[in-house]
Amino acid sequence: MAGLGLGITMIWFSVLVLIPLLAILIQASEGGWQAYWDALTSPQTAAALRLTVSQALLVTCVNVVMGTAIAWVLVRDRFWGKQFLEVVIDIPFALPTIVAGLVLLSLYGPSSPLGVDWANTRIAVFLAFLFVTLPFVVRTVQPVLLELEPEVEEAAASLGASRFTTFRTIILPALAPAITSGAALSFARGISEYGSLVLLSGNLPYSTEVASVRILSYVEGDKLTEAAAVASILLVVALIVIVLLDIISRRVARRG
Amino acid sequence: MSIKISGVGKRFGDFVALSDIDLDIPSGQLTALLGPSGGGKSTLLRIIAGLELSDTGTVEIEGTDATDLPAQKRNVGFVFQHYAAFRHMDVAANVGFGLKIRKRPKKEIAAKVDELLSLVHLSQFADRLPAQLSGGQRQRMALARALAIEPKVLLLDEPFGALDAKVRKELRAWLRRLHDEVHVTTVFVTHDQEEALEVADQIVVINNGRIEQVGGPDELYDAPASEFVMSFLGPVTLLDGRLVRPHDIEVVAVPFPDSYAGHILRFSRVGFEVRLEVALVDRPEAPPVLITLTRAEATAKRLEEGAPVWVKPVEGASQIAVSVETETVEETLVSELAG
Amino acid sequence: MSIKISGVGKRFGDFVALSDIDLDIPSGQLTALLGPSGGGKSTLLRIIAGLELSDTGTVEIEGTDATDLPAQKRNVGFVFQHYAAFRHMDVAANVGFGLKIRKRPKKEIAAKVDELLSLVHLSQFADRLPAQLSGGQRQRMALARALAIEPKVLLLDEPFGALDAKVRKELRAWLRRLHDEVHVTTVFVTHDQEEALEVADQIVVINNGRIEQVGGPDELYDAPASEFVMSFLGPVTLLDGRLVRPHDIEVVAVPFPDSYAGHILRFSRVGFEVRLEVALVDRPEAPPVLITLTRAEATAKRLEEGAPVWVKPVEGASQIAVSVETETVEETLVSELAG
Amino acid sequence: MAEVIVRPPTPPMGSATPTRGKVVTVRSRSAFRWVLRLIVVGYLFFLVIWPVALVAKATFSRGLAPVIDALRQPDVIFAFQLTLSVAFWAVLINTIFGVVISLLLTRYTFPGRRALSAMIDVPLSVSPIVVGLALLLVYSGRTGWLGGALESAGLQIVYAPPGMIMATAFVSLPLVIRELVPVLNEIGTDQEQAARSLGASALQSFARITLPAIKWALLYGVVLSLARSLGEFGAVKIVSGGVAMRTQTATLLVEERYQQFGVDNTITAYTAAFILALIAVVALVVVTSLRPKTTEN
Amino acid sequence: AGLAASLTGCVGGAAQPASEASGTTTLHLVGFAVPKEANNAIQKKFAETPQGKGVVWQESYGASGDQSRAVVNGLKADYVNFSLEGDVTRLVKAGLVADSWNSGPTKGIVSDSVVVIVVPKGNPQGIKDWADLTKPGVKIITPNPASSGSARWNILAAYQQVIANGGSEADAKAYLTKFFDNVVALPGSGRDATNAFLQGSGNVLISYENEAILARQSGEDFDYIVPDATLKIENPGAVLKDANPKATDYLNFVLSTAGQEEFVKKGFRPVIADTPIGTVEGANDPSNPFPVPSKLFTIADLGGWTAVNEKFFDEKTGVVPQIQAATGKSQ
Ligand SMILES: Nc1ncnc2c1ncn2[C@@H]1O[C@H](COP(=O)(O)OP(=O)(O)OP(=O)(O)O)[C@@H](O)[C@H]1O
Ligand SMILES: Nc1ncnc2c1ncn2[C@@H]1O[C@H](COP(=O)(O)OP(=O)(O)OP(=O)(O)O)[C@@H](O)[C@H]1O
Ligand SMILES: [Mg+2]
Ligand SMILES: [Mg+2]
Ligand SMILES: O=S(=O)([O-])[O-]
Repeated sequence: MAGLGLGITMIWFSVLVLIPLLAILIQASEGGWQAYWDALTSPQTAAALRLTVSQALLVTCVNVVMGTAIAWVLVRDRFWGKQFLEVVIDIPFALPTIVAGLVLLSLYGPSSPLGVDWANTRIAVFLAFLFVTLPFVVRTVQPVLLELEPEVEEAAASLGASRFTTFRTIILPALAPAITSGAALSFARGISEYGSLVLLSGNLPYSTEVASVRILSYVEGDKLTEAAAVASILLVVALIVIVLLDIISRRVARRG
Repeated sequence: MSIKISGVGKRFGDFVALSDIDLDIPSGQLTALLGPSGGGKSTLLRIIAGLELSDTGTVEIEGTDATDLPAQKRNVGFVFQHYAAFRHMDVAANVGFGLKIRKRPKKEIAAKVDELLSLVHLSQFADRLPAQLSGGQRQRMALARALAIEPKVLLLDEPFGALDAKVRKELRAWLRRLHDEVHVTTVFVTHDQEEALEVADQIVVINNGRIEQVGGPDELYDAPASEFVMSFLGPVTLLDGRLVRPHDIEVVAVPFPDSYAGHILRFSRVGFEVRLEVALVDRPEAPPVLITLTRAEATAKRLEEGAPVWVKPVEGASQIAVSVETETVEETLVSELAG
Repeated sequence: MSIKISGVGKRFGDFVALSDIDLDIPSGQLTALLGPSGGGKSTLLRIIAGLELSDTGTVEIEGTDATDLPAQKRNVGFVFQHYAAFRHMDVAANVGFGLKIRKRPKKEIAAKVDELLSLVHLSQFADRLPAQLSGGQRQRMALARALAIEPKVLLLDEPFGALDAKVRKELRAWLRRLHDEVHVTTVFVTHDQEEALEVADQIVVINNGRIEQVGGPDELYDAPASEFVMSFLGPVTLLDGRLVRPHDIEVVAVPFPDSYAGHILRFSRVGFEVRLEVALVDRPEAPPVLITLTRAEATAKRLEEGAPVWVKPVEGASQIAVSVETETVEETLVSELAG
Repeated sequence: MAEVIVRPPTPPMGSATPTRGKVVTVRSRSAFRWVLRLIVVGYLFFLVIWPVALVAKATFSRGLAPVIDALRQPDVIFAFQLTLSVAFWAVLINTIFGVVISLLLTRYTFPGRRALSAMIDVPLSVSPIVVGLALLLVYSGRTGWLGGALESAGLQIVYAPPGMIMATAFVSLPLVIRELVPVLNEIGTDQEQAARSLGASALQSFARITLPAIKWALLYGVVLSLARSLGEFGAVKIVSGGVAMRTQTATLLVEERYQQFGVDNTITAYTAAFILALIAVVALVVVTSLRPKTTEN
Repeated sequence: AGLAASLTGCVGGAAQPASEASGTTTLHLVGFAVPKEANNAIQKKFAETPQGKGVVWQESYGASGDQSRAVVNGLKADYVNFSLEGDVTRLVKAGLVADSWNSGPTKGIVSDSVVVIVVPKGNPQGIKDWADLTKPGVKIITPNPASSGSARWNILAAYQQVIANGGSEADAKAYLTKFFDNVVALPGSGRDATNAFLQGSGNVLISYENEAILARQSGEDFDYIVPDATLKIENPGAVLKDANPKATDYLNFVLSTAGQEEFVKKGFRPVIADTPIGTVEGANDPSNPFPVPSKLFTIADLGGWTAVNEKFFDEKTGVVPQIQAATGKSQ
């Protein structure tokens, strides 16, 4: 019974995920290390990778802070309209990514009612990442916060800890694994984002061009090997950051 | 370091959890708050700790008014039923937390932690995480943590409630010994009368948000102020309209003056004890009278199932006439079983 | 409907949880599996239920080999320590589950559920969800659920372990009465010796994956086969290199033949009992001897703290010479406290 | 944080004193709480609420009539039908395999379990572009590793619904599993074992005990999957070929119409986007509001 | 296969076109997005001819390169209409299109246009020619030559006009460098660029004449300038080897004056010299919609696509990536 389930599952998982990803790696390795080297040393690609990774990291940092704050407010605070905010958190997830770009363009583009024009700048890339990754930290932290026993906080208070100390030494370490897992998701989503940037970023090489667009350019130039190389570099970066975040979270969780 | 509680009341919405509590908790002693679930014990303890605010009344600790002091300024150690361990810190860090908050030098903290861990017999577990401890060990860690800040008062909310019977018994004796060593004013909540009787210097019986009786263990056991206190402090049985303890009933195989005739319905032995259920001749409808005696006595008196016996409360036995009707107690027992 | 276990062994990886267990569980009786945590009690019970497969040996239920039968075909009722209530079903649906699986007609199910709910005093709670019940009620629901399929055998894994002391005591008596009504072969796991002594017809003491002793409660209490069984079945104290029960020690204020001289270190009263700690003159280094007697006796003998006394085991007291050295027991006690 | 204690000057006896509540949560933190609330609401307002409102306004800028007209166009209707059926199949497949994988991960031990568990999240970190590319490399009819064989067996994957379903299933694969695994771990195996001991078969125990216990988590995972599936753009774009009235989904239609000149096309694009988001949000809202707040213990 | 069939059936069922009905032929058109309206108009006219009777179309439009690759990967096509010759060559290499596809009188080209400069209504910057684009304050939008092959027309026009005006290659490179200094956005495709401009980004758009005319026909309001020196855009069309014979009929119709007239109406310049040119709505001067630039050069003047791609767009050595690197880093 379990064996059969396992068999079918693994076949499907291979057909859907493993074989196609393997195909990417093989395609990338067709050019040997040279392809990787070229992709990495092509200044334009390197710039795109730098931009993508740095913006994704920046956005992840913002999400760690704001996502935790939002989760906190949603769980511990009580005010009129809170239910509405719950829905708002889900909107970026529910919106088709191409529409996400449209949405941001309307407030931060050339015809912005705020009088700013951040389209085709790095701020636009930052905003797009911020928008599409909004739910991740919030939604991973929320349930953990809900389950945190108030007794533990009371224990800290009775031992003389102020609210801030309690937060720093007791609550934050307890939330750390959830925050990290949300951060990892948000980073992974960030570096792989494409749809929301189509209308927003302007794709200026060395300035606002992200890795996904770079991959697309390689595809367009019939350079599948280079495209696959960049794609697999992105995968590796995602994995490295996820592992790093995990290590940091363990540190935080232990140190307190 | 006594605690003086005057006129404390607390409501949750419409529900009165505590009404007009006056209580003096003597310095350096071990006081038990004893009572049934929902009686308001935890609420009172939390008000003393500053984890809850009373609606009315004042709390004085050591002669200074603490009514409006936040928890972290009361210098009160609090131990929670479910330990409230800081899961991500090892045992030593848990115990040292309060001192670290106070920015004591590292050396001092380490020394204090060592001292406390050996006091609670956890020295070899200093580096473990709470998850790697047994329940009893966790509870002792929580105690050490509370003691580390050298509190004026130590408050324990059902400290052994989450532990199993054997461990609970061990920790009980250990708590008593610990208190004799440290001598800090201690208040602990329990709903286990044996625990209160065994450990406490003074027992406060709380029911329905009110204090039923305050006194030493013997005082409460020997002279309960009410049916409630009597039946809560230990097993009781009904003999001729009065509540008596099963240990306080004399049973003999031959008639003797002022005794009630009956026969043994059920004879059961549990370790060194023998428990009898005796049906009285005069009151065949009433529930059987429960009697407890030692195995030695039972053997000596040659009691056995079905045999005719005569029973009578011993002299000096605490007895309370049941207020309304004999049925009441029976109902209480049944409903307790169902509840 | 007896259960016959022959040569059953079970490992988890390298760890031997059970080794070569042979055991006959008599039909229609209440058998307790008693032992310390990690001893292998649950593992044995789960092997009987078919929830775990043994590595070696066979299990016969009612004379037919059940070793390879899956759980759902053994017709065995199992009650879990933490109830394992079906949270999304009301009480009646929980109890009727096994019958519904068996596709019994609705009317029959309803009738059976009614009958069982009244048996376990839960008739008025039929429509509640488990979350709305107290622990004791949940446990009784779990019992009714297990009984509904009219199992040949009823297995209970620490049925009252998660309940608090008072409720546990009540349910204990109730379980005994229930068994006397239903008379199904019942095996229950416990690590509380009082529970085993009070409820069981036969007790199986298990430690470290091996059976230490099998017998009736009196048999085990009066004639323990080993130090381990003796100290596990009730309190023990060390008197002149022998384990004796604190109740089995006679204490007198004047010297008498073959007695040991000493003085009362600590006198404490708990309800109707008095507990003494006596330091012996000859062995000032040894831990004090513990003695328990009734309050009446203590009063009669005018015992008080500091007074000189003479002590001796009563005649017929079960005693066991400590195998290696007096230290062993002390160590055991300390390590038990620490563990 | 101000530790100011406001206590009414000795309330007259008998008068109703306001409940002071829990110290730690009310008294010392109200200023801090207000600041935090303000920051969070402001952040969400500028990042999500206002921009979305602007687009909603643009959708209805010419009233309801053009919106309704847009929805009457046959290729819009077709695109939605196609989107819904692709999403349906992708979600169905993800649900079934999500449940099976979750059960395998939580209820069985087998070699490679940790690896599988680690691989589950990979699809979340793969760019949709790469997903499309990867599927093309393997399944495209002329050039893919397996595509030719499958095509000659009569099964066209890429540029046909099966490929679109695969792309959609790929990107939303982890969502159901991420919801189920923690719940399955939390409910433990006690209830399932109890059911087995009461005579239930494995399937019965799953259907009657496990499924009801995980149903809200499952439903939430399904709705998340649905939301993600409805909105998927990049990967589907690559494997669908975007043939109007044949493989053009609603998101592809949004892009196409947005690119066409003229207000009508723009409104059609906005309307389709609006409807897509609406379906997803409504599904999420309904499920979150129906879902019991805490799992009762 | 059964399952797959039912999947396909279920999903596609809603819109099974009437093509299966008797007497009709389904033709698959795969093309780049820009001439969609023109193609639709031609199809309508074609249906009125005897050969075109009963032809039903299934069309897919997108970026030219994407579409070409999709056909190689197996997207069903009978007739393709791309922006660049190279996109057809790719199909030739894959064996899908006959070698002789460009041997006809038009060399496989089905429509022409020119590169133009689009400015906001009223031309506030006073842009008249290429030279004005390098002034400070000019913000240029042009599609990304890397991700959209067809965007390369624009860059090449900007480069070659310097040479057409007598400049050296070094002058041309210098010009292009200044040009890129003023580029503010490189959207993914020509249409994305137009939309970004219409949304308000930038103040100059490099686009195609037909694109500008179509947008103005659709009600967009801006001006465009046909520079004196500019590049002629040539869009190829081809029939696949295993296509339905009707596809060849269609290609022939496209290359007839009747077909070319429809291109003209949508703003394209005809490839057949004697195509009647009426008034074209949306053109600067509807009655003279296609002014002939004094210096009109073609891709052949630059050496053909193979050479051009090598010289200008190679990742490492190409002129454009190098200029982009220089300007990008300085930003
Ligand atoms: N925060 C609260 N909101 C509403 N009611 C509460 C709150 N805290 C306690 N109560 C109610 O007040 C009453 C007393 O509660 P308290 O916790 O003091 O009882 P207790 O004596 O400690 O009982 P237990 O032995 O079950 O812990 C109970 O009926 C409880 O339901
Ligand atoms: N699935 C398992 N994998 C590994 N070890 C196990 C497993 N189940 C039980 N054990 C080990 O087998 C030993 C016996 O376990 P068992 O649960 O039978 O003990 P027990 O007597 O019921 O103890 P307790 O009173 O604590 O429930 C323990 O040391 C336990 O750690
Ligand atoms: Mg309480
Ligand atoms: Mg067990
Ligand atoms: O490829 S485009 O013509 O759409 O730029």
